[in-house]
Amino acid sequence: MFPLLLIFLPVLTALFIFVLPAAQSRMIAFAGAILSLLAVLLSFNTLHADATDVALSFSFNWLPSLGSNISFGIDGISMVLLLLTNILLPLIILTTFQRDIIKPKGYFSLMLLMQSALLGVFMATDGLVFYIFWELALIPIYFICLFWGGEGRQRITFKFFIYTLLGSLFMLVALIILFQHTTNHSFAIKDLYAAGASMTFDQQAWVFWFFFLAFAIKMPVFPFHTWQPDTYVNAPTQGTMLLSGIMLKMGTYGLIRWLLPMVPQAVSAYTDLVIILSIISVVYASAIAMAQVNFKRMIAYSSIAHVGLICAGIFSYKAEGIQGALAQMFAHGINVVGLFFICDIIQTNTGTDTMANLGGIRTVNQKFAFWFLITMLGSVALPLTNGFAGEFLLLNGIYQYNAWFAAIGGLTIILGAVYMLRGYQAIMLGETSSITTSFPALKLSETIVFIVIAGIIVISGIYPKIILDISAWDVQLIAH
Amino acid sequence: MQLTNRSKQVADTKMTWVERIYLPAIFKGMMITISHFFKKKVTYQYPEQKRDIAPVYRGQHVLKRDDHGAERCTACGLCAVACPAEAITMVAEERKKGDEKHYREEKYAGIYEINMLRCIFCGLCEEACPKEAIFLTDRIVPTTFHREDYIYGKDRLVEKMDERIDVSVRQTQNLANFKKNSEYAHNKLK
Amino acid sequence: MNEILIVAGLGVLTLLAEIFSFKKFIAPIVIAGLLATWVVAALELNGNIYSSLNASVLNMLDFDRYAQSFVLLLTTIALLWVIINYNFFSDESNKADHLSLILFSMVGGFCMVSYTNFVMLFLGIEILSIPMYVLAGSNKRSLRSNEASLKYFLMGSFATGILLFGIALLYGSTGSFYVYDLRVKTTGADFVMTPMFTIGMVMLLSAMAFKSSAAPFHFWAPDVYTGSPSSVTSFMSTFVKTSALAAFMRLFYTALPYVPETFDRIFLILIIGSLFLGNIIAVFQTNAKRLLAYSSISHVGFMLMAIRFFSEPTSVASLFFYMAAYAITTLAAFMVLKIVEENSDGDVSISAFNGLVKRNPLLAGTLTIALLSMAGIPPLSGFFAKFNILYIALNHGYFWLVIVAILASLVGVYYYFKIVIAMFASEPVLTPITLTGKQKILLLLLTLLIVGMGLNSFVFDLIPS
Amino acid sequence: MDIIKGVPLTSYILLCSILFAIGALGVLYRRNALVIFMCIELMLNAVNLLMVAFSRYFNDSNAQVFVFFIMAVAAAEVSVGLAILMMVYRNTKTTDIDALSKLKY
Amino acid sequence: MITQYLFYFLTFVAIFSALLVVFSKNPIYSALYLIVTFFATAGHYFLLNAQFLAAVHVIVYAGAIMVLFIYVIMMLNLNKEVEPHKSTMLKVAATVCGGVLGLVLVAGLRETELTALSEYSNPSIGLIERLGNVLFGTYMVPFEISAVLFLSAMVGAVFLSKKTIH
Amino acid sequence: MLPIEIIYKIILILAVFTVTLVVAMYSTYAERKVAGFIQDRYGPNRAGPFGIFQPLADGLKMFTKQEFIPDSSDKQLFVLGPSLAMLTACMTGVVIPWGGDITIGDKIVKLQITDINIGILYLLGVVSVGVYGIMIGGWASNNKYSLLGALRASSQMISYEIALGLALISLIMMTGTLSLGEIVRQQDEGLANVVYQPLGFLIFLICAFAETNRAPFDLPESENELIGGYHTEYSSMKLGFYLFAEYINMFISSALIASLYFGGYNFPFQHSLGLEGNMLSMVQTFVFFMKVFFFIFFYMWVRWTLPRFRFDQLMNLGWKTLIPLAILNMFITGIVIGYKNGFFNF
Repeated sequence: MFPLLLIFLPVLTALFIFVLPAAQSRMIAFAGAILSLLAVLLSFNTLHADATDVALSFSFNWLPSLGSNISFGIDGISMVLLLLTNILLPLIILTTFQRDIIKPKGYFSLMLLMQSALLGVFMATDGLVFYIFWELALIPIYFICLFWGGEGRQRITFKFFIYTLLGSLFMLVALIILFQHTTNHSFAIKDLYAAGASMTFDQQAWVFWFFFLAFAIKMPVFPFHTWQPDTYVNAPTQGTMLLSGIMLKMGTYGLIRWLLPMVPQAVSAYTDLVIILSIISVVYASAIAMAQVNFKRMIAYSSIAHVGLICAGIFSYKAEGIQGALAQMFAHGINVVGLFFICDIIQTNTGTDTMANLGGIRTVNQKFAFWFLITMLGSVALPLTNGFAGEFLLLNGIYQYNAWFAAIGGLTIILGAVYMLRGYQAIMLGETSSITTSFPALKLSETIVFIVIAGIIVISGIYPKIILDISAWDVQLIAH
Repeated sequence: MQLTNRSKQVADTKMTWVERIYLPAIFKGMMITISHFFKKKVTYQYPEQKRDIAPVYRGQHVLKRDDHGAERCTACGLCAVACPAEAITMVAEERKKGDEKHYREEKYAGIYEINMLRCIFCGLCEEACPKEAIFLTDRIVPTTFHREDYIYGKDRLVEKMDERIDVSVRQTQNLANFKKNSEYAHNKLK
Repeated sequence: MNEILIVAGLGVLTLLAEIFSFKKFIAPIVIAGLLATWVVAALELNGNIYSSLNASVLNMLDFDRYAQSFVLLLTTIALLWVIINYNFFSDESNKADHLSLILFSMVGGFCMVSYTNFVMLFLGIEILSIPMYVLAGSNKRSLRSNEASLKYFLMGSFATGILLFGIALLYGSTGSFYVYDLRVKTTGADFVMTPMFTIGMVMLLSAMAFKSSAAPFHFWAPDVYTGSPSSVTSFMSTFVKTSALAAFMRLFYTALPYVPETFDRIFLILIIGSLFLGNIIAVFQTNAKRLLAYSSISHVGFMLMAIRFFSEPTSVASLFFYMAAYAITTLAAFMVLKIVEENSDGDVSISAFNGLVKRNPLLAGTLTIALLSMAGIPPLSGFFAKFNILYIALNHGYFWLVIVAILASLVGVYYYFKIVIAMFASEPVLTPITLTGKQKILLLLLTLLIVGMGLNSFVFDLIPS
Repeated sequence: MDIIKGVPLTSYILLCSILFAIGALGVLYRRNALVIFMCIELMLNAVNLLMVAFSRYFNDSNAQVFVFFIMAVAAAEVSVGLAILMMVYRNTKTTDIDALSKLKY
Repeated sequence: MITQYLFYFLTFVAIFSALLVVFSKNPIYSALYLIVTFFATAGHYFLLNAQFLAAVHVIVYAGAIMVLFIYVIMMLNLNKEVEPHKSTMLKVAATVCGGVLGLVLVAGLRETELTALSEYSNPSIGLIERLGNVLFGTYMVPFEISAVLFLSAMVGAVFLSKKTIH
Repeated sequence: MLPIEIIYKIILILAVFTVTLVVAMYSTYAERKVAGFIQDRYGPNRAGPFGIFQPLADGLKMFTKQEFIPDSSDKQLFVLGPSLAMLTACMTGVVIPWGGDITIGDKIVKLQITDINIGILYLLGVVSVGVYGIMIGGWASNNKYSLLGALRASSQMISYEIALGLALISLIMMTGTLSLGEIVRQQDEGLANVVYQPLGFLIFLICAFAETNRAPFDLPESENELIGGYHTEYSSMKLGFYLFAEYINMFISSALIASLYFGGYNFPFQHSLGLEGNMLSMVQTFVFFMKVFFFIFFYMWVRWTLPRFRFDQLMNLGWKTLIPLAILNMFITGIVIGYKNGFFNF
């Protein structure tokens, strides 16, 4: 019943928000998110209590005609992402405390619904249920972007929506194909694994590419990334955080859980191709990020670069790679939220995020510069920050697969350092411009956010085992 | 004001069912018509059998001559003026020497035409005539096939010398009295 | 059969009520009567899908499980329609006419889902269509309504002619009008497919495609749907379409089981044409009603897939479910559309929906749910409907067709979201809309149905496979 | 009393096909709604004749009864159709279907 | 022999006047030629032993339907031959479509060979007794159902023709 | 069929045709005569004794009058109209049984041109086609009065045809046949049908008046509103055709009423007179014509009794009175037949 609790807690909170006055929405949402976080933390004890592969599970006979059960299960891999989601949600809500949100009821309830859907995606062990939550996660974020987004949001959010929907529709076909090949007409993940393994190579190839299309668009990986920067820039800050912090992980999670074990022959056949794509995406995105003048856009491209590396690591199919991917997913989620929050603060206070117009904020607000520095260092994977453990393991995994790939992928660290430091320099150092001279001090809620983020960056950087241990056992099960 | 004693009080009452199906009424009507079927006919078989006409019947005109056989008409035009249907046309001429016995006075109607298709036989010409020259008679204007045949000239209007038309019956007492007092009365009652 | 009697009687009663000036009670009586019909239909629903081939009404109608399920669905649609359009009859003087025409057309629909003889198919189609021709023109002063009526009539009659010629040729090659005879004869070992049979079959297919507005026989549908009064359009795109497709399906599973395989190419043309023409032309529409009309054509493409692959065990159930989901969704969409239409001086262009969420969030919410369902977004009923159909198509080995369908429905998402974007991202120019309590309840009920039908498969399980 | 002898069924089928095609041609060719409507009647007529011919060759009364129903339906259709035409004419003063272009945008 | 000549004569009349229905400029001529076609068809019915249908055909089509048509033409005063000039393209397209349909039908049905046809013809199939038995026996349900059709057609026609009260 | 029979048939056809024309001719005379008598006049009585040559004179006049075709009329249809009217009027006579069988040599000849088994349907068919003559003529004249007359005529005829047909259906239900000959024969054995179908007879009678456009249903040619109605523009023999057709229709409908409801050529106690064979047939024919003449007379009688309907009254009578009554009659007939056949013996 625990997964159900996790899913319904945000929904219930959303309902409360709808019933109670608008002024309280923010607090209720925050309280609900904290409650979810507590629930997840509590469940830590029961994880792996009895060495079964799915410890915290729930199953309900739902659509007998389709052989689909509403079934959820939490293992270590999902737990990492549950943790990420539930840590980020309170933070994201906290970032709104100093902002005026129009129609807060809708905003926060959509965010919570999104959380619910994301949790569903990370816990689903039934193909149809997975697909439904996958799509469901799309709807709230679409409306958040559409209603609260910036200029030109109609076209851009629409592009985003169509892109992701296209991918998921193909995933649906893949699921149906798998479903067809199950012996007992079931959507249960294990039956699907069996069905996938039993298929011919051609069929596997179709299923592989259909799945990959969906995940690649979501992550996004090189040729499918065009929706991403515009959407990140145009979405409201919280929307961007949700998109980059959590939603992006749906794709990578999908790779680990739904793609790699599903069609073994196809995976081994296409690994090279996929890793090459990922590496291209790393280099390409890093290069573009360096050319950006807009800070938010730069973060968006950096996100593509990071995800590319994660993808490559996963496809190395080594325990290190996957572990690294999970660690990096967690780290990236935290870091990118922090970066976008910084971007938001800058934009709110100066009205711009073009790096050339900024500068010298450090002289005005040192605390802010400090928090920025820590977050940025996490992002460029300085040793002893959370990013380091992840990237190290990823590169290790890729190296085991192919040294050349690792070498090229390793560029990301250098390139990342270059554009990140350049950005930091442009914004924080140098002469103050007219718009940065009056940069105000950080508010309490903002400080809390930064403390939490910085805490996580440092703690999991110094002692990454906290994260790695959660998933280590389960990763061993699927990796070669 | 009561004109007759046959008036009936009319009321807009609702018809009974029997009345509304109309069949009895229709039957009654049929009986009435069939009873007429067997009634005596009122037709006059015209040429053989003629209806009596009124003494003052107004038929075809005649232009009278006086006792000496001279035409009475002096073409004064009063009849044409009086005619409501504008059926009368005339052209006056001066009497030549030697014509005294044909025309009573110095002026006479050279042409005198009445269009019988226009004439409505009202008799106003007769009343208007100061010379008692024109009279309506009990004769019937015969039908023809051509319009021009209905324009009667003097040849057909003026009475023939040998067959004089008696119009005394038209000279009612009133007329006679009127004319008696008039100095212009030429045609004295006998 | 009882349903036909009740509904026909109800129609006559409605007319009589007009004569005896009980106008006030007409709508309540009709609703009560339809409820009774619904109960009867639900009670009579039992047995196996193929069970009662012989227990039929004088050999003309066969209320087997299939027919009975569709009767239930049709009654549900009609009942909901009458309740939703309770206020449609703004012109009080014609209330009885409208309602009785609707009821009579229901009789036609019932015949169409239960026929065992081509006479009944033909009569059913006509009984269904003739009131529709009239109702399409029920806004007598409006040129558009007139045009819709005339076009619908001319095209419908033309299709009837083709249908009849097809039936005649089928009769000529088999010697019977009974579908079971046809089944026996055409599945017999010595049956050769003569040109006459082929031509007859093609004509029959064309006519049925015409009636169910499948491309390339769809061209009347957008005009008619746009021109007719909105409530009539909603009836046409739900009740009429359901009846037509149910009749279409019945033709094959009772009479001509091998035809979909034999005339595969025709079916594929119909399916792909409907999917693509419907979806792509819909993209360019600026009128919401016309947009929905084209979208309904694209839905026909999906429904036809169920008919094409009818030999799959779940195809009937899938078709049934698709139509139920589609009908409820369309009813909801048209209910919102009609309310918007009334509040924007009869304007139904997409710009009339600008900022609807600020004018009335409930309306916007319902319409969004409906449109999402049509677009096939889980977990709404539209998704499961499409899922079932894609499944049977894949099961039949038509992998590429599934891809085509998916691409087409992606295009579909594009235009559905045009309305959604208008509702959420544009500023309203008109005043807020206030709803009556009844309307609110109805909207919520419909939303609930759209969501609930997806989450629970009771509708799908109504027809055992 | 077999009236017809020596005319093969095929002749009838061809006759009906031609009549039907002429009717369809008329529907496409003409623009006057009334004439189109008449051409539809012509098509139905072709169907009727075909049915009767089949009925004669199968010795089956069913087809004749079917024709009976077609006639009945045609009559009903005509009444409604002409009412629609009159309604349209009242508003547009024409029966030309090209004049009806309100719905093309 | 004579029936064959009759057949060809009636066929000629039917097709000829059907063509004239389509190509007459004046709607009233179209209507009149349609009546001629109907009579030719009725003649065919007679040849095919369907006397009852022939009579009903004349009564229904010539006597009721076409009278209504002519009535409407007269009422709308459509004698002006006002049909606008249609573009030649459309005309050609329509002709081609119709022609192709005809060709396909003719080509497809040209060599129809019906098996299991009884050579012996039962003259009673067109008789009213037989038809009555079939109609009120087998076809009871459609017969009754068609009442609904007529009722709805009636209500519809009246509704459309009724003046709207404002 | 033997040639001799064909010859008999041809003779019969010619005879019927001639008789029809002569009767129609003299109906015009009778009309005027009856009109005169009812209006306390004599009517025509100049041409020949009692004016019996009047129809000939009229015919002569018709033929010699100026033939006039309006310039703006539709020439072909203008000629087609009266021809059609005349044609359909003449076509009805073929199914009427004029008398009993006649024996010539060893051949038995029916005094009926053809006794087809759908005689009544044939009649209805021909009657329903009859309206075209009027419609075409009225339309082709290109005259608003003609058009109005034609419109009135057609709507009137269509409307009353329904009631007429419904009234006939009850009769058919009772007799169980569509053959006129058979219906008449049945009345020999029993009573005349009017006894069983009084309401049906009444409806049929009224509808027959309307179908023949006779007063009080002569709206199509109501002189004071429409000049001459559909034949306003007609002159000479084309007008004559129209008028003639009307009288033929009158004659035929009288014959129909007589055969359908009044026993046709049968008369009471015909078999106890001691007449046999041809003699009986001739008496029967005579009786039949007497009946027919009575109804023709009745037509005229009604004409001079009842005023003309207004158009709305005409339609109300047709649709709201006669059709429901006819259906009621059908219903009652059905119940009675059912009762007789024991459908209600539970």
